[in-house]
Amino acid sequence: MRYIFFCIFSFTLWMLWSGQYALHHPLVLAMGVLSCGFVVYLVSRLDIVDEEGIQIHLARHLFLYIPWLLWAIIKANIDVAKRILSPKLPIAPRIVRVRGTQKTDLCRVIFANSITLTPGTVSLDLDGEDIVVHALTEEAADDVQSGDMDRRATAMER
Amino acid sequence: MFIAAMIGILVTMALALCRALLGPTVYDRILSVNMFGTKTVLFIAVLEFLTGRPDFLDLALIYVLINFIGTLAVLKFVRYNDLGAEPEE
Amino acid sequence: MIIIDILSWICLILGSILCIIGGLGLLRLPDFYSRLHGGGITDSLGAGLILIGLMFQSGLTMVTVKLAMILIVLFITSPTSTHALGKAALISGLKPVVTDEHID
Amino acid sequence: MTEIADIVLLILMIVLAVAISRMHNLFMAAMMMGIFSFLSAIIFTLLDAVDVAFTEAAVGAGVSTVLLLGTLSLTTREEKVAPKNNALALLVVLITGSALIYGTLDMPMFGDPNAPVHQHVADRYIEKSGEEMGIPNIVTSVLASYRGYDTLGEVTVIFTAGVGVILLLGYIWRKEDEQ
Repeated sequence: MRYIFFCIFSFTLWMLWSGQYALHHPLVLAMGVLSCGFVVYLVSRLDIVDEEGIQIHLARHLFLYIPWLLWAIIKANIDVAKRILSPKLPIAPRIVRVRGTQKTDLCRVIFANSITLTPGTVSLDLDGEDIVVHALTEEAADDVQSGDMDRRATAMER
Repeated sequence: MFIAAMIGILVTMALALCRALLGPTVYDRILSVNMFGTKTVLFIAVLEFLTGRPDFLDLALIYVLINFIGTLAVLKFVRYNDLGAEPEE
Repeated sequence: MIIIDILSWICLILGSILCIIGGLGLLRLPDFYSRLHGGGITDSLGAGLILIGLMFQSGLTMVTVKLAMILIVLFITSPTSTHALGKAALISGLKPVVTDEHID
Repeated sequence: MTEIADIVLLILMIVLAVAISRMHNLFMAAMMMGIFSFLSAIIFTLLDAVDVAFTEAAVGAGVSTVLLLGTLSLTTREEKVAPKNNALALLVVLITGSALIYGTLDMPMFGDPNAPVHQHVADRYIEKSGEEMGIPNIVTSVLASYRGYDTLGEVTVIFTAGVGVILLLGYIWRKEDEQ
């Protein structure tokens, strides 16, 4: 079932990229189908398709999460850019631990990636429930430790 | 306007190259190579708009993927000194 | 039409300025872990704004779909490789420069 | 308009090439080769050679970096110190370089429409390849059909080289297993 979904997905992608021409040429179309089949075979050998690949219910939460994340990224970008440009270089790098309360691996990955995507904080290591974060400034460290982002990432699991 | 973006990207490339040449540690250099790859993607995208033929964006797409895989391969080499090693965990 | 052009120009110019700032950060910041943040600026908002500016230019065509795909892939892969880089450096024993006492 | 990009990229390339040749740590040199390949891919795109840039993406930035790293993991990371006295080498390089530059003087100017390359078959490729081959990409139809035997030979050579590399590396791994 998962492989059928994956096959349909990769073929849709192939059609998007090179499909306009292929519709009139059965040979090229056959090549596309063959290459999709080959990719699915390779992936099935690697055994990396599991339930995490298909989580439609996440999409609904992502619509709420992504705009908030973008806003956070913009704010953090402006802050870090100011600090880089100012001649005194007012940074205070530090390492802090942040608790990630997510249950599923996927949401943990989304949380850790969001931390990294926000300039000023980079997730360095996963240690049990904690995430080791390198923060460029005190404000950034306080921001990530306040748990706002953690709450929002956890909210996606429901 | 594309020219302004192009010049900006070129300046960033030059800065990344400086860090790659200066970089005291191996990781500094990998970071700047990774950043150089991202800038290549952006440059190709902007260039195709500048020349008025944005049909070859697949090239930029390929570069995003290759850059990611390349960085991971390099990191694996740095970590285990061997490309075929099994992860420890 | 002209509004879209102006929007895309603003995006492109802001994006390239942010890229340059990120490059400066890569050069100015004192140690490796801080430089990761400089790279983060160019990868997140710098690249994103430039690609969005290009999207405004291309309108609703196949090109926009490809640009959006590049943006999505970039937003997923760039933090992953930054994290891998930081973790590899941490495991190898490269000590971060910290100004504060409360480590861990 | 793209001349600025040309000039800047070529300067960056020269800086990088000098830096690579002066580097003694081979791992660093391999990393710099990655940047070099990104730069050359951009220059290929500037010259409208998108297919070549595709190949550079796959081979230059992807495979060759991995191959270099694989080689490094089998050998050492540091270059052996070269002997200092290399006046002869300088002479050879100067003679070869000047001969090559002298050779380029006879070549037609870059992008010259009267160049011999553009005189004979290029028109036919551009006009007819679509209906004759049924493939929209001219480069593909030239490589795979008009010059099919050439390509077959190239592919054979590359395949042989690949098999040779695999055999050589496989030999080393087998020896380690037996120990």
